[in-house]
Amino acid sequence: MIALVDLFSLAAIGAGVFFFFAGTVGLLRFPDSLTRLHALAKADNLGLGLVALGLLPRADTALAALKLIVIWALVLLSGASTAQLIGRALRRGRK
Amino acid sequence: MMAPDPTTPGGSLLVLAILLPCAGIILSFVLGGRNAERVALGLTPFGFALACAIAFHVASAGKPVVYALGGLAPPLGIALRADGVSAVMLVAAAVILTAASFYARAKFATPEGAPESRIALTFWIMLQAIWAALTIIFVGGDLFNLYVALELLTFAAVPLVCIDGRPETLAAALRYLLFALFGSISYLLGVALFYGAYGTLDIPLLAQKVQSTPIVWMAAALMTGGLLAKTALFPLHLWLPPAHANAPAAASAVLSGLVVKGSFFLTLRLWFYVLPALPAAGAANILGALGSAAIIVGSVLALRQARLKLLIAYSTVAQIGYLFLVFPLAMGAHVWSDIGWSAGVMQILAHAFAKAAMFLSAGLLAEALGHDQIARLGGAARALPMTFLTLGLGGLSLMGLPPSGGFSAKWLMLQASVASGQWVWTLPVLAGGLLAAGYVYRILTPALSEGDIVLKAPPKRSREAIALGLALIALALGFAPQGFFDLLEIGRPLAAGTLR
Amino acid sequence: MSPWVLAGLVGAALVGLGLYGLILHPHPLRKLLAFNLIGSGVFLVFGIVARRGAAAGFSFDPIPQAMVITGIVVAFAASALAVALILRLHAESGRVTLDPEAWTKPDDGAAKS
Amino acid sequence: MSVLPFLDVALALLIVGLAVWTIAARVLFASVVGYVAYGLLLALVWVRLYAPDVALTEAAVGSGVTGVLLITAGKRLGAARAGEAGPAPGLAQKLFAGALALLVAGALAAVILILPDPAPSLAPQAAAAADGPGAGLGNPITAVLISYRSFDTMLEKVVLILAVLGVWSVGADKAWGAAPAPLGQRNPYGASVFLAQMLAPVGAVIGVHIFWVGADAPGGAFQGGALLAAMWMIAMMARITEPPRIDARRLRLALVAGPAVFLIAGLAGPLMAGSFFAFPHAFAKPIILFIEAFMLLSIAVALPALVAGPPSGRSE
Amino acid sequence: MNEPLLAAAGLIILTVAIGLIRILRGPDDVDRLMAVQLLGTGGIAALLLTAYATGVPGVDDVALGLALLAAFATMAFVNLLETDDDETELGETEP
Repeated sequence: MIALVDLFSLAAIGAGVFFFFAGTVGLLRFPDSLTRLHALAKADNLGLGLVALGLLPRADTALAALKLIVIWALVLLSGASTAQLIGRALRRGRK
Repeated sequence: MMAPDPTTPGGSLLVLAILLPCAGIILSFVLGGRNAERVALGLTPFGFALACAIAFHVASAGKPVVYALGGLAPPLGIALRADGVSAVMLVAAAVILTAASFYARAKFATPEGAPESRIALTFWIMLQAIWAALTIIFVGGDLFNLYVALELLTFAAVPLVCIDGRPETLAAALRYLLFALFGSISYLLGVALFYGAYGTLDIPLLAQKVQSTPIVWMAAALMTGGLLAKTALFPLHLWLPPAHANAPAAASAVLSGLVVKGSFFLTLRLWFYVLPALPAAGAANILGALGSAAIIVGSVLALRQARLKLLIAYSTVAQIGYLFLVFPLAMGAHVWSDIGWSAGVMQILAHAFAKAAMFLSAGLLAEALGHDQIARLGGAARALPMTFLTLGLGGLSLMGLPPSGGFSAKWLMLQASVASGQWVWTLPVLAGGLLAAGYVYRILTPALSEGDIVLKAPPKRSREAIALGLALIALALGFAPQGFFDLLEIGRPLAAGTLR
Repeated sequence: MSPWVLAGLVGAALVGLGLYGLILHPHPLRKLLAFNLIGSGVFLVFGIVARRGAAAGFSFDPIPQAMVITGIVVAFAASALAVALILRLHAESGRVTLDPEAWTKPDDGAAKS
Repeated sequence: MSVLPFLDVALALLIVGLAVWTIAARVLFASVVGYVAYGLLLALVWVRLYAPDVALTEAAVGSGVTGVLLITAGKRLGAARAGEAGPAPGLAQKLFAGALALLVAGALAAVILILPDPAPSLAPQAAAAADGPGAGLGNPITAVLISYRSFDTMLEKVVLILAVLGVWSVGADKAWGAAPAPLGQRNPYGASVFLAQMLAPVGAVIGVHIFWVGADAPGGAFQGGALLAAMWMIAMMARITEPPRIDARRLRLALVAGPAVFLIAGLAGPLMAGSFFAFPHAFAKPIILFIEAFMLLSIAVALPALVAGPPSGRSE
Repeated sequence: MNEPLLAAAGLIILTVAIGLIRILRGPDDVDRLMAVQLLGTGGIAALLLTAYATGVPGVDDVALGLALLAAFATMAFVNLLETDDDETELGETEP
């Protein structure tokens, strides 16, 4: 039973690492700021989300689990909003 | 486990002396407007009284007054400790700060019913902050607590430099800030190493433990380097002249007379109280050599200045140099090191009073004439006799002519050099005196010459009297009785943590 | 190599780098950044001192750690004051140079007291 | 063989690399961004040094609020010409600075390697004192800050007041009393407003939570206050609220609340527990939490005030 | 089970570190800022992973703080971009 939980953790965290990797590649390889923004916004949110998901079964207390979820939610919110802010700013004046 | 509480009778005075200006800062900030000035001026007599009471306690007990905050003995708690030198410095600071406060009313007073102004609020609060910071520096017994005090001093002094808001003063303040920040962080790194080596930052406890190890030398070097930058010892003096010459006169007097002495005082604390056990003759000679260079370079540059306030500021660079001769002249436990010690403290005091008096006079002069160009002072002495009397008397002390505190200091330095066989230090002392004579005459000669001078407004008598009073104190120091020098020895460790 | 040794070496490197930048950069904001590097290097030294002092059931000595917290706040306050000065200097004069020579005007003798 | 050492080494190399970039970057703003990234990584190092309290402070103050301060300054000065700050340093100067920096760094590294073993520590005394005049707090760092070294902490709050006044005093005479310039643009983006509306309440709860657990777990007035300060700044950036006038009595009261309450409690020490800055053992914890609550307020107000800058003539 | 967590943390740090090349390369300030944003998210993930692996108390609160501040720098930056358009309001204190 324990092993199954571990397996789930590993799978989720591994997938998370992959998304971080993908995000970085996008940030480096994509041709212009807007596409790079696209890569970043999708990838790092999913990456962190999967890591948090993988850690969730390992949380000792409900509060610890709640913190994981809140952290993810906060980053998701920030990521989405800043992506929009940067996107608008980019469209308005190339800077 | 817990050490006994080392608090002595009168110890609570130390806490009150620090908390009084802190409370003043808080009250001034909240009440604002004219109240800031009222609070600052209203607290000066109490601050002065507390300083005198502490000095009285130290002198009558013949040993340091101590207070352990929170009833917790060091190393866990913080102790405050006033010895003979602290007591003298507290009183001197109280006198100069009080004088500067009353002198500054003419410029920084808020008229009845007027709204709060930027310069007034800043000036009165920062003046109290300088008082608080210096008090902690003089009585602090814990190296980290002293770091906080150093920062307090920086944050108080920098805005005073640029209080008039001109770009050149902003640049000077910024330079000063960067030097001061470098100084504090370097000091703090030394503190970290001391803690890492001995697990305490209490000065007497450290003094018992320190040994001549690389860690201790590194810590000492870092702290000294930082403090030198703050004290503006040559070659780290570049920030001082523009900063001190551009501040308003009352602030310049406090900055030049007292604030640089704060970091110098900590240098003394470090070498004579924390590290008396170290074989530091080499370090002392380096400091003495830098001091000598400062005397020569500062004096020569003072000779070349066209503006009176810049001349006085460069003279500070030179006079700071003298202070550092105390390291070779008072190091170790010798017959002559007592003389060297007395000389050093006397130089701090004489310069503090003389320089404060001169900056205040220079301020009066600039207000009366509308400029402070030395070349255009012709006839000014007849128009402003009292101001020039003050400048002359202050100059007397800077030159080291009798009877004055400056004379005592330099005479004692010569004595200590001769008695210790370190003849080489007599050269900068004598050369510095000659050069000082040069720059003081540069002020007085044109002023005493014939010339037509138009006064924009005659200075107020009371302000002239304040400056003159400080100059007279600098003179009176030359007549200090033996009891005064005995006071300076109270609580001074001789070597390896032995208390006198 | 234990983590604290590594952190200590990083701290030393940061102090060195910051010192280099502080001396060399003419721009005051760059000097401020360099100062902040020195600051964090110094705090790291406190950090390893604290970590090494683990004893009596504590995994660190709380006193140096508390000092770092005080230090970080003071360093921020210093940065804020410096930034305010730099921005004001820039707004007033359009320049940010610290060179005192640059500020000596052909002296008209109009000294402010 | 554990992975941890590799993690540590990677972190160390990254930090030094970013520090080098901060110093070496040609463009001012690139250097500033490098520094912000550096601050983030530093928080991880503090966790590795078993210092979550410091990590939180570093994340919030050292990286977060400082980052905003520097980015603002860097962006405003970025347009300035490169050479205007002064001539580029010559080779001799570079060699001198390099040699000095190497000397100091090398000596420091050598000295750190020979720190005494076993290390001296006040941890046992702090533990013993927790039952005595100390606090009975689970978080020893809070105990140090508010009890054993309370004097330092109070003075540091006074330093903050001076810093705020110093920043204000840089402003123009005629602007005195007015509010600092707004932190955000005139018509903030919808996304900004949305973000601030979502983030600020959650952040306020988290800030107070971190303050509250600070008595017994990592956290406290500094960390909680810094987070609250950041939330207030976010709200000001979205123009949900504006920087207050600097002559507002309430603002000034909030700024001095921490040091004032601390000072009064310290002065009352002799009546309560026989010594200045001592707290009676039975009531130590509530008194400390009471003082901390006001410190939280002062920090939460002081940090944004420091970033917002001097009063501006425009906002009358 | 702790070693894989640490390994994942190390991988994430390395990945986002490579992304930092964007700070060096730019070309725009926005690109630099995106790299910092990625570093922030990756830092939170690595922090959570090490926290669960090493069991140092209080680390999840650090991650919470970082998550809360994820959008902070970017928001300040985007705000400043607009000042190019309306200098009048956000100019210096001087007329």
